[in-house]
Amino acid sequence: MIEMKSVYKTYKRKDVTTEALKGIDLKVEEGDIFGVIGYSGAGKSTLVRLVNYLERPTDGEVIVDGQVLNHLSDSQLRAMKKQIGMIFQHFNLLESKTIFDNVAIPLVLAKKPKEEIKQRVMELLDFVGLREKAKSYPRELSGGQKQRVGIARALASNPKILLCDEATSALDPQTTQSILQLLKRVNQEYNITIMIITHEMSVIQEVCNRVAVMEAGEIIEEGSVLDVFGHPKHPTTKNFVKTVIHNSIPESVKRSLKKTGDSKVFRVEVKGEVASEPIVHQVMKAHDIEVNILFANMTEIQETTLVIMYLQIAGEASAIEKAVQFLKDKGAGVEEVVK
Amino acid sequence: MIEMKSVYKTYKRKDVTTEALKGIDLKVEEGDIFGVIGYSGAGKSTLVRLVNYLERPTDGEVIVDGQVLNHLSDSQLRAMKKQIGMIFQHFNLLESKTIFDNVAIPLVLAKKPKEEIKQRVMELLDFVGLREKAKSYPRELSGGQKQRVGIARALASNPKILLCDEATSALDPQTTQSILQLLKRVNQEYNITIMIITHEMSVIQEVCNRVAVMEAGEIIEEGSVLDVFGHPKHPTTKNFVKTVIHNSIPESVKRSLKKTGDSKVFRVEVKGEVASEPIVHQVMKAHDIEVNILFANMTEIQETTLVIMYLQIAGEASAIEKAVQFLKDKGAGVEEVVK
Amino acid sequence: NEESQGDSGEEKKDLVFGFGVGTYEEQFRNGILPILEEKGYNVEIKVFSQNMQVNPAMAEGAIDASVFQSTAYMEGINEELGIKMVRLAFSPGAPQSLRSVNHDSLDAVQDGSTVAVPNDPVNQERAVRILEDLGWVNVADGAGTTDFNLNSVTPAAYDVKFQVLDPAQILVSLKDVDFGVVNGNYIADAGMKISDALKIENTPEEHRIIVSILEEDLNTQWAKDVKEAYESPEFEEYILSQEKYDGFILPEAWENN
Amino acid sequence: MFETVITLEQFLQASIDTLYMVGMSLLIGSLVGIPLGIALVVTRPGGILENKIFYSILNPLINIVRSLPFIILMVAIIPFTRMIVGTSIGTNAAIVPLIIFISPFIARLVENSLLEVNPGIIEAAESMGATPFQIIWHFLLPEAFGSLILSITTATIGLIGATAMAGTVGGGGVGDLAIVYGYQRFDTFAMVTTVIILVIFVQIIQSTGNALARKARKE
Amino acid sequence: MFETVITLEQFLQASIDTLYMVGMSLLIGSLVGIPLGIALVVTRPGGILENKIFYSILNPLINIVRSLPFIILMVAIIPFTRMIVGTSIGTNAAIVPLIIFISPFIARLVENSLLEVNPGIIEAAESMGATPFQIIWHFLLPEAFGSLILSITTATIGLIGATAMAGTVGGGGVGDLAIVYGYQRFDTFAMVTTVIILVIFVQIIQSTGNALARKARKE
Ligand SMILES: Nc1ncnc2c1ncn2[C@@H]1O[C@H](COP(=O)(O)OP(=O)(O)OP(=O)(O)O)[C@@H](O)[C@H]1O
Ligand SMILES: Nc1ncnc2c1ncn2[C@@H]1O[C@H](COP(=O)(O)OP(=O)(O)OP(=O)(O)O)[C@@H](O)[C@H]1O
Ligand SMILES: [Mg+2]
Ligand SMILES: [Mg+2]
Repeated sequence: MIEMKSVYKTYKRKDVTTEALKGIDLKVEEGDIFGVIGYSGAGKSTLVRLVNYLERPTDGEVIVDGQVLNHLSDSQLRAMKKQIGMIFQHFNLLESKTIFDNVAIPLVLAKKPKEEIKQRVMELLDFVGLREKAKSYPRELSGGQKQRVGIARALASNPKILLCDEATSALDPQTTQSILQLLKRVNQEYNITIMIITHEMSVIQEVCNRVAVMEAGEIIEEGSVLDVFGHPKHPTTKNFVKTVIHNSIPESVKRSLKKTGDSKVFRVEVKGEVASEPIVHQVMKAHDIEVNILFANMTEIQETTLVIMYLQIAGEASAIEKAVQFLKDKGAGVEEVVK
Repeated sequence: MIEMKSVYKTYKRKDVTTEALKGIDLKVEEGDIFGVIGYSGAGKSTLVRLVNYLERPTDGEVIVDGQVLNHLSDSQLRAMKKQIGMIFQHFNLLESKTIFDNVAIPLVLAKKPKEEIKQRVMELLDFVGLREKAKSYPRELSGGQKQRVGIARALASNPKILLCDEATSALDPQTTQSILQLLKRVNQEYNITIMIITHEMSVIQEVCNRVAVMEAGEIIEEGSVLDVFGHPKHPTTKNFVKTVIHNSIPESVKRSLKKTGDSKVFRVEVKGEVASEPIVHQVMKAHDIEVNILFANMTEIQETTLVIMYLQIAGEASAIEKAVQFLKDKGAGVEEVVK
Repeated sequence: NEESQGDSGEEKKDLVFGFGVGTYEEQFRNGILPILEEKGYNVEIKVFSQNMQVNPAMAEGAIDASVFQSTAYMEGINEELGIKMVRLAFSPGAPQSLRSVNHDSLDAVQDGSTVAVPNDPVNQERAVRILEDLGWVNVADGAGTTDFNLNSVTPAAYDVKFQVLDPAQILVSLKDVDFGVVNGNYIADAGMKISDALKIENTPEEHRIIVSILEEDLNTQWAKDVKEAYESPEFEEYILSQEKYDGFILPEAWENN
Repeated sequence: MFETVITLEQFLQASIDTLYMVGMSLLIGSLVGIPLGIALVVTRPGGILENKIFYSILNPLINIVRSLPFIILMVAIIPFTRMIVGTSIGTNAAIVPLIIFISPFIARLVENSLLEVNPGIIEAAESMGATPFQIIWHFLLPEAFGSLILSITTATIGLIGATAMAGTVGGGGVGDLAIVYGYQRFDTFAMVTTVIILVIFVQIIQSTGNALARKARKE
Repeated sequence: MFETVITLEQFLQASIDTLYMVGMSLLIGSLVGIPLGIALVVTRPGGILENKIFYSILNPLINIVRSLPFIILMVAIIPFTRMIVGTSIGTNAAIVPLIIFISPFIARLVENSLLEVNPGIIEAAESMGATPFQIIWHFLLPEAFGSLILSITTATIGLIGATAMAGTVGGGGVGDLAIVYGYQRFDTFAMVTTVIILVIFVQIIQSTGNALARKARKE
């Protein structure tokens, strides 16, 4: 649906040159909810702005829905953009129009009948919880309320592609949840392709099926969310994953960790069905060892459970070895942690 | 340091009236890092804008540093505001000035010598990682970079009070971390009082010692972070706490939960030192029961570990009862969960 | 412009001449200035695009002499401004003329014919006097000069409609009216002949263009020299040699040349 | 106390003439000037319909017209005026040069107002696939509305000053009365009265403009 | 082909006179008009130095001056002019009414430009405890700079038109040359030449203004 082929974007002003994108190759399939994460300034917004051609690539090709944007005429581009909804990082609402009119604009541009517009807009405002603000002006709204207006506006014309640039950054977790659920719903019901720029891993975890990690204008890791979250390779990715999958031992636990001579610490990772079995119990019952759960975390990614535990196992060397083998047989990933 | 006494704020335009604040009573002590959370539109920004009198209360008193703002003259108010740094939700950078000049402004207003300004600004830009953007203009920055400029600007004049309105909402977790560490440092080193508005519970968890939860213009819960996070009372608070302390059983685990006749599920909460003891192991060894950890989560709040587990315990009724008593004796909070 | 003035004791050699709309500045530059320079005068020429401003300038002492107005207007202004200007000499002046591009003769006039007249009081009065002469209108007694206005005009033989315009505009707008009274200087500048008109003003002495100065300067040497220059044969020769001054009313003093 | 030769009827007629001239030339001048101002903004380098050739013709053309003193302009276009209204004198004839005088002025003010619109708004419009016309109509103009009203107010008041010159071609009006009677005939009463009338006109226009602009800014 | 009576020297002198009159009255007019414009913005209801009385005196006062036709204004202030420059005629005398004419015009344009500054910027300034003067100097003016330059450009060009009327008091200048020779004497050559000179002036001013504004907008 969206494809980028070695795309470069360089900003120049006098002697200052910023290479925002350095050779991006990317493929977003139809029906994907594609997440893009990365540090501030990594080039995420620039990337997404290329997709609806608000920014022209310095080099390379952007292909949307099979059409190379660089080759389209102005009116073809406009027709294409009508299919693409965009939620802006800075909202970009019209100060001179009411909330109602702001959300109605894409429909007015599409010359929809008045009755239909009214109905659709009120439906959307209802959804984002701003029905009673219909007659207010943007300056009278809180930050999160403005962002919700932006979301409603982007959804108004039932686009085929939805680009979200930090669409939930100003929203509390509950509102974020409901927005994400909506995105998931429109994705499933209408097969809309969604590209989500965010710095909140939890957002990606919640709704994306694929994710790309950007750093300094490049994509450093890409893949299915389960893969990338389960086995992050690049240090940056690891840093990001850490924020949702708390897989490091809390400092306070580390400090009070008893350094008994014959205890060892293991990182145990369990995925899917096994996660609901009492494996800690089983390993303890079956072997002559003492197990202390230093750290445990369960996360749900794409409706699969991922458990990460740090177990301190004390006992004889052979008993510990057997216990580890038992866990491995159960399908768990086990790694010894060097203290 | 900051006190509000039954403060009301009502916005009126024609027939539309919005009661943004409805009787706020609040006390922030000197040296506090005080967090304010709440749903979008709850009145958080309005609250913080009253503290530096960008907004006048419709009713009630705002007292800062012992002085009732309503009674101050314009020049007294200005002197007061010089002591208060503010990070705006929408950044409010000057488009016509470079990043350097934007950060320098509070120092220029204070008529500091040029050399000092230069040094301080570069130091701040270094800190927020924008040294090489010193000569850029705001429109050339990414969202997160703008926010960091706003942070640097607010810190420039070493204020006694720092108001942060969603100061990290556009930042990735790493940058957020480093900003929060800085806030903590200035708070400790210079005894600065900080008020943080956020919708990210993790921010509060990381740096705040006290927190207030707002809903629909009212403070519905207030207290030390450990108390509020450990025992949220109001449903809204519970919703918020849930987002950082994952204390509900994942859906997938629930589904695959074996409904063996004699097993029971308990929510076990362990705080502080006890958290690093192998209590699950101990309870298992000491009693004839089978324990399955349905869910476990460790969180660090204010450098204390909080462990929340959902344990499925199978065994004879009396054995289970004894095990529960054992846990309680160890200092854990135990509650049975009705399936 | 800050020269001392009116000091008859000393020889004053620096003069400032003010001119309004018209050909008088050109006449002066080509015909009078050489004579005065010969006599050692240093003359500055100031041209005002609004006649209205010349006399206040003289009252203020910014100019020593002016060539643009008629005796009647000068006397009216003396009263308005409370100063005393006097006539030093006559300048060759152009008479107004009644013209038309839409009609070949005065007979075409009828009730409702439009006649363009200048908007300033002096030229307007002169214009109306031409029509009065023709018997087209009546002018009330005591209509005034410096504050003349059309409210003192009533229909006589014809009920003509006046179109009040900027004097410079009348010639270019003749197409849009039946008749128009055009100041002579515009005819001269447009390269036309005054004698081509349907009717030429029989300019009374009080409406002829004069060189005016303050009364207190009347006996100064420079005033005498200026008067002499305006009445000199050299000046007369120059004026007569220029085709554009055909039809101008010439100073009677020249008859002595 | 004061003596005047002007009749009440003349005052009334002059007021009507002024209103008529200002109204007509403002109306038509806006219809010409606003599109020109929009054209300047959209065809300028970086504009939504960037067009070097068009811009580099229009921009100096507007300057040329603006550089002409009103009276010169009036005379220069007499043949054109005659073609349009059939005569070169009278109130209607005065309106033609007034329009040509005010249009480029309005164009410049409109240009300045539109340039102040937040570029993010234009981006939002482009991202919706709005046509250039839609961008102008649904985004640029509404966002600049408050500023545009103040600009038009400024232009209107400038126009009142310019109508005083309309007397040159027999256009009449209050300003002309002030010049012809107050100035040329030393009629102090006429002068004071006309000035008062002008002040009232300007006051009404400015207050209306300010109020509308305030409303447009949603204050 | 063309015949003219104007000498090259007259053209030069006229050009110098125009530049002098425009330059001086722009300079002083800006020094008066910009503060007035600022005063309008800061004292208006909701402004940073809200002052009902001051605003409700200044606002109509500016309107009154703006409503006077230039020629009337010029005559009305002759005593004042004489007090200031010692004479009521000549180039210096022309500058006084030009200043009084242009100042309120600049004030209105400045007002319009400043009102477009993002209110968030003012809030940021207030939150830093900036004094009203600092708010104006460090926040309002820099943020509105691009727009202000265009406003001053517009005013300057308006001024060139007004200097043509300056001939009324013997101020001279190119516009006056155009009127006295081109208009009053049907000297086509003079007319065309003066118009060309004016066009060149205006073109230079507008290009400079546009370039500066573009730079100020950091484009
Ligand atoms: N100027 C205003 N005029 C009218 N209503 C306003 C104005 N400013 C804020 N409000 C309303 O007051 C309420 C509280 O707004 P506030 O900005 O304090 O919310 P908030 O808690 O900061 O929300 P967010 O997390 O979305 O930023 C909202 O309903 C908002 O619409
Ligand atoms: N118009 C511009 N001119 C110059 N540099 C720019 C411009 N726009 C963006 N940049 C630079 O390009 C880089 C990438 O910016 P971009 O907005 O894509 O970052 P981002 O990943 O969206 O960051 P954030 O999470 O902070 O929004 C940044 O270093 C930024 O400063
Ligand atoms: Mg971004
Ligand atoms: Mg807020």
